[in-house]
Amino acid sequence: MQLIRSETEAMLATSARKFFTVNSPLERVRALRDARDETGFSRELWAQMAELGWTGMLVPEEHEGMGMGMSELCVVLEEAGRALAPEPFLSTVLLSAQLIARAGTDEQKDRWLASVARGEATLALAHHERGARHARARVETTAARGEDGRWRVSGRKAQVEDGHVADALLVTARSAGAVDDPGGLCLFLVDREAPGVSVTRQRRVDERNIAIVELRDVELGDDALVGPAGAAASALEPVLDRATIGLCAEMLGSMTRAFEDTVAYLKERKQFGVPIGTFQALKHRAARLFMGLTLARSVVMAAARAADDDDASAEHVAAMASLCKARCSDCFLHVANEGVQLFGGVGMTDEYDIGLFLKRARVAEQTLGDAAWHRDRWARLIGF
Amino acid sequence: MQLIRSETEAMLATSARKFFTVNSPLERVRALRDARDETGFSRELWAQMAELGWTGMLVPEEHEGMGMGMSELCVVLEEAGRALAPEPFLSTVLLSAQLIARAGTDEQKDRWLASVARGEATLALAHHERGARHARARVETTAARGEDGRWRVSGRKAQVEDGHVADALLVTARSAGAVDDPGGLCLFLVDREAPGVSVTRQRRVDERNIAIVELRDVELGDDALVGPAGAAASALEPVLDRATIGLCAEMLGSMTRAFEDTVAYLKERKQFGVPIGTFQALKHRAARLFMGLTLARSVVMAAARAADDDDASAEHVAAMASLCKARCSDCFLHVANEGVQLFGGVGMTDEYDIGLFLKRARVAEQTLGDAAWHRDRWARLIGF
Amino acid sequence: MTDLETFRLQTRAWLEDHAPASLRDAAESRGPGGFWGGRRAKDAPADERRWLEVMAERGWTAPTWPKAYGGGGLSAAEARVVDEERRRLQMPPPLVGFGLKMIGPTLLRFGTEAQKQEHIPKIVRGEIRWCQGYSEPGSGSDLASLQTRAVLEEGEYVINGQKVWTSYADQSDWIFCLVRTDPAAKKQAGITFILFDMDQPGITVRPIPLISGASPFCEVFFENARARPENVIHEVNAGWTVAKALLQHERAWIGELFAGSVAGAREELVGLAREYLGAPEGPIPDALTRDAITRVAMEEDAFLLTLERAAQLTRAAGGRPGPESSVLKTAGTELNQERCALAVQLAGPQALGWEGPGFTDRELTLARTWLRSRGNTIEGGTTEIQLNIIAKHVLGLPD
Amino acid sequence: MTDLETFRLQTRAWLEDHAPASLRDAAESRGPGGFWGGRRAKDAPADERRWLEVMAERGWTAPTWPKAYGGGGLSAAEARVVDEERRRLQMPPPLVGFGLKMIGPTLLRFGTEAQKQEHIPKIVRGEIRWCQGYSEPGSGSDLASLQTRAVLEEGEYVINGQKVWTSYADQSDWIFCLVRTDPAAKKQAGITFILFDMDQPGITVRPIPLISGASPFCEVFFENARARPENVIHEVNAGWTVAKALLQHERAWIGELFAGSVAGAREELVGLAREYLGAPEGPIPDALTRDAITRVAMEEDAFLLTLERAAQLTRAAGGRPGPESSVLKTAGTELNQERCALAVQLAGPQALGWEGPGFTDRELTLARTWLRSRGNTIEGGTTEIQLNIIAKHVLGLPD
Repeated sequence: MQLIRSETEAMLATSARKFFTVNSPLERVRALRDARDETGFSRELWAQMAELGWTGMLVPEEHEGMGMGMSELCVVLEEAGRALAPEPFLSTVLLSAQLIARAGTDEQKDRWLASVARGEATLALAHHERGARHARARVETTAARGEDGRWRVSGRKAQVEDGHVADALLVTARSAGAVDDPGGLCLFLVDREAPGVSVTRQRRVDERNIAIVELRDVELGDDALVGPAGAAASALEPVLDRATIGLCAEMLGSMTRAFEDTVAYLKERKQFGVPIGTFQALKHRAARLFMGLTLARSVVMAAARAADDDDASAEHVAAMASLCKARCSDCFLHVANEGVQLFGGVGMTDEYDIGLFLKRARVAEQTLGDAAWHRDRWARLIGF
Repeated sequence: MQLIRSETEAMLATSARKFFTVNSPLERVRALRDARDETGFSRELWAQMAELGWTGMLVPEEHEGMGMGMSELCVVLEEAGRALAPEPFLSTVLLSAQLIARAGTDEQKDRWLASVARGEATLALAHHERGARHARARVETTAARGEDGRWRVSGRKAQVEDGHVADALLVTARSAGAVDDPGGLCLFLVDREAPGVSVTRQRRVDERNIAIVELRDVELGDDALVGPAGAAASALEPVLDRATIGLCAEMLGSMTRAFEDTVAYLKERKQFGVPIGTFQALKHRAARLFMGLTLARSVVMAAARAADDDDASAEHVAAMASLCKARCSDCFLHVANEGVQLFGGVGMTDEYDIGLFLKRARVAEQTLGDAAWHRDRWARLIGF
Repeated sequence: MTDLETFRLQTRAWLEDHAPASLRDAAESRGPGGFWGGRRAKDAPADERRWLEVMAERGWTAPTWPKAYGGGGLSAAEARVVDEERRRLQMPPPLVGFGLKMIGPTLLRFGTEAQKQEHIPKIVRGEIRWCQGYSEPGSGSDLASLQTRAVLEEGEYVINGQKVWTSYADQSDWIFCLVRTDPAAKKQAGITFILFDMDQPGITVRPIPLISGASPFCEVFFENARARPENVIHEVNAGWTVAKALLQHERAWIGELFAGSVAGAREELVGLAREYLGAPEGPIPDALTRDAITRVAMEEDAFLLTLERAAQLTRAAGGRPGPESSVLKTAGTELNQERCALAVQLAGPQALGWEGPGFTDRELTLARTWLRSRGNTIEGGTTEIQLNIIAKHVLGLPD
Repeated sequence: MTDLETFRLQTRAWLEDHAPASLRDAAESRGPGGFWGGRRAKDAPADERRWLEVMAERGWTAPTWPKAYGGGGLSAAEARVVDEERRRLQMPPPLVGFGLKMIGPTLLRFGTEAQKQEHIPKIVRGEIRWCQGYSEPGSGSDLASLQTRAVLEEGEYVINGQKVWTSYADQSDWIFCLVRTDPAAKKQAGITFILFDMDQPGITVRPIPLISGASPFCEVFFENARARPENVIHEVNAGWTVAKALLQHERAWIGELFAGSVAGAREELVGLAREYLGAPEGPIPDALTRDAITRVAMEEDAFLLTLERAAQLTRAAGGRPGPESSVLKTAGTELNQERCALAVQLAGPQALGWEGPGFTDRELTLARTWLRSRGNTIEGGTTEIQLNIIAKHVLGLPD
């Protein structure tokens, strides 16, 4: 397995780095936050990224996409992570479009995939519910088929990433089975403006855009179903695993940037007449962080390659996703905690950037399963 | 609760320090090991300790003891721990004599307690069995009462501390109940030379003296029972808890010595033209160890006081014992691991003493319940 | 009955008569740690002001300080009784703050009779709220490199420069401040410890927004601020001695503060686990979570016992905390960080809210408290500085 | 079929013909890491000697080294194929040791044609076993302060001094040794890298008993030992350059070695848990134990992937390991320590034996292996030195 970047990937990394450096300094993230921007990300930038092909990287060529793999997308996501860019990669590109690509009807694909690739449509996966923690099948939202053959979906979703602006929502609902049962889940494509749907913006510590999505007797036909009724878990599982790998690439970028900023500060800040980076205790801690990042990079790279390997079993990709997310969750938090500590007092101020990474570390750690959840799952997949 | 030493205790500490410094340098421990000494400790020193009153500290005055408490004994044990002295405090003073004092008949007390206080008799608790790990009621040795009213005890005990020389063995055996059932345990006083008893010396990494005790149809009368048949657990529990606190005091002494030796080496060893103790990374690690020792000392002191407090419930003493053992197990291993690392190459040689502490740390950690066992038990006692 | 027992009964009766019922059980609920007093606290709730007044009248806001300066004149044992009886009634302390915990003890040790007469009674009565002018932008861990200048002109010190991380400077009346009076001397040697009023035109205060959303610290700018020479503590250019002694009081106090915020960690964490993992009683079913709580809870017990042991050692050694206070500061702050991080972990995704909707008020405190806790190991002397102190002054490791 | 696929089929056929069946599946069972060769290995098992002989004949003990010096002359890709096919047959490597991994690559880079001609073929054929004369009692982490003197007298270097931690010096034939040739120069500048035969009257070797009971390291005393000037590598007084380059080979090799000892950690630990906690199949019931194993096993996977990634990076960068090898050395050794400590923990009291009776043979290895593992983070450059290297040479932090 190739664990270093191909020439194409290296070139892509260079151009993505340049793009985000020019267009997405951290001041942009602050400005969106401080203005309480209604969209919460930049539609203009999103359109530019679409032009570069990034939004359609995973979209098949017949839908105007690039038909590329996770490895390439992860290169871009890493750079997005360095910039803490809040654009809807996770919600739209990694989750929703992939669900449609894997399980959707031809009509659904025609309607949405090219539009995502063109950077026009944004989508959101309304799946998580309050109290579900990391359980993937903890869905209480119900889907009942009436005598008229129409579905009525009711429930409340929380922390739906980009739900506030998504053109359509992919909603999970239960047509059968008990609350944690993977069987019995359905996936519906729901217009955000549909009757019975109400969306309320939420604010999270990382200021990434999330919303509560309430569904009250939302009426839907079979044409809204993505994949067979009751079988959504089989589409969700591989998509969640790949999205986890993508999230890890983004986290890797964020933590690498936080680390580099910290090392730069160690070289620049003087106390006792010398740069604080001359103090051996701090040197050793920085070296430890570098070690952690080195190992994290290896697993993220390997996981992306596994996701692109047609011969890899679903279990193998799942295990690699868990290997990667457990490590990245711990490592990002460690880097961010140490970063604040090594910046000292200024690290605690809103003015400095390291705090943005600390907040993001905590949210990312809790997104798509925390470290403990992934360790448990990994061991189960391995067989002990 | 008084958490600092009384004047009496401070004086006792001074004289015990002096005693062990003069009589028990670490060369003595090495000499016993290298000569494969049959006794494995010094009967002469034990007799001197008896003269100082240490072997009888917990023995009631009517049996020629001092009738003192765990707080005073812990002062002596800490000093014994500094010297890694292999004398039979745990087996004889903390475990066996206390079981007899708590549950024995007047005849048994008359026979053994004064003899222990005088330093003449040594005793051993033959309780642990291979595979029991830390489960206190994991006893497969059986005690069956025949039609003649006599007991027949059969089983195999392992890692019996000082079993090779004990004048009598306190043997746990099961007359009823399933293997992990605290009910149904009996405690017998068995002569080491009795028919059917065979004792085989074992060698452990710390060279502390242990033995396998095999019992084949050992015939015993009711007069050998210590406490009522089937009720041994109620005597064992408080004695094991107090012995755990005593072991922690010994561990505290050992780890403090290991730490002091390490700090001394940091001041003395030069590399790059300066003492290695000038390197900040090593300083910080030494300071961390000191913090750990400071907290360990507090809990050991508090646990000893709790054991001496007549108003303290058995559950409280048990919780304090677990608080203390979990911490001391982790702290001693940490100090010893760091000690070897900071000594560097010479720390790995048999010639230097730090390795003796590393070996003892591992054994002590596994004795009377490891850290994980005590954490679980502490939470259970606290109620969550 | 011993004298102490009699004293306890009297104290109990007096407290029951005088403690405002409305404050009972309120222990920690108002303001960080209690009532901070000062000129700007005039609008504080009447019961808090009343509670301060009755206690201050007896000197029981500072029970062991000499009666001559308004203190209670009690022995350590009696002061303990007052404290225990107050807690029995679940009353908050009548007054907290930098006056009682830092500048007061420092004045008692280093102040002249006149300085004690001027300042200590006002501290006891909570009339003046104090802040601490130590750190500067270029002088954090390397405190002694501070640059704020004080020059004697026409009988007054004229002060120019900037302080940073000054806690609650925006709510304080007076400042105890380190200033450079001899720029030519070796850095520790040119520093003076001086007191002055914050309410004067030469001083500007700006709160610093933190990552947690709060702003407890300020930047303080001095532009020809004025201080009287009679408010120099100890001697001119000998302020470093005073500063170091005060820092030990600070560290010991931070230890105590964390005892307050840490005590009850176990109940809080177990409660969160029961709520968010759905285990209303019995052992917490997720063994890893239970173990994580157990570790923090055991650490809490060990820390509280260590704090108590350190207090007993300090009393036995004549009352002054030694460099071991760095152990308390470090252990207490790291424990608080672990507690806060674990609380966030327990509440899971529900701990990630910054504002409503979709998060309960309780949930909304979790992330902010966690973020704030990250500063604990920086403020009041970083952990790195504490470890340096332990290595040098406790272990004697060479520079 | 590509050339490489053809090569694979040929290699497979050849190995199946020539690999002694008695060694198959034996992979790690004899000696640490494999067969070390040398003059004193004449009594080694016939199959091991035979396996070495047939492989050395093709140069496949050092497959990428030039054919001119007895190497295999293979490309990196071909060497990989040989390695994979050997593993497929579960054969141990035909030869391991300091010759192949340290002095060989160093000679290829720094040696003269004559030096390569003299030494490399013997390394390839396992005729000479090498040891490394670096550390001295006063020069551990501060290697450059070494004191062993070499003085040119009548056309030969006369060597006096002492080395320590010389691995397997008691079983080695030649030594590559750092000696001081210019005591007046700045410490790095007066050092020479020289080779000489250990079988001479001026050399005394004493194994050092370790806490684990084994003695893999020796003290080596030189009393007028002799070396020929033509065995100086690079230039006189320029040995430090050679020494540092060799250390990077050493670290990379240690990383590989730990890949060997670490691979399979998961199976070993799961096996111990099943045996000692009584869970023959399914999830390990004790969640804390299961989590501890999971952490080590995940670390193992991450480490092995990192090792592979580092190898690919090294190949892409032209074959020389960089300062990042310090990451591998540190991560690999600490992982091995965690693995060994956890194994002891899993077997519980049964892991505490030093000798029988009452402990199985397997149990008796657990504590000794754990004790030995504590040295991993010291030998081959302490973790502290590795972290210094990362901080300085990778992160560019100032001295």
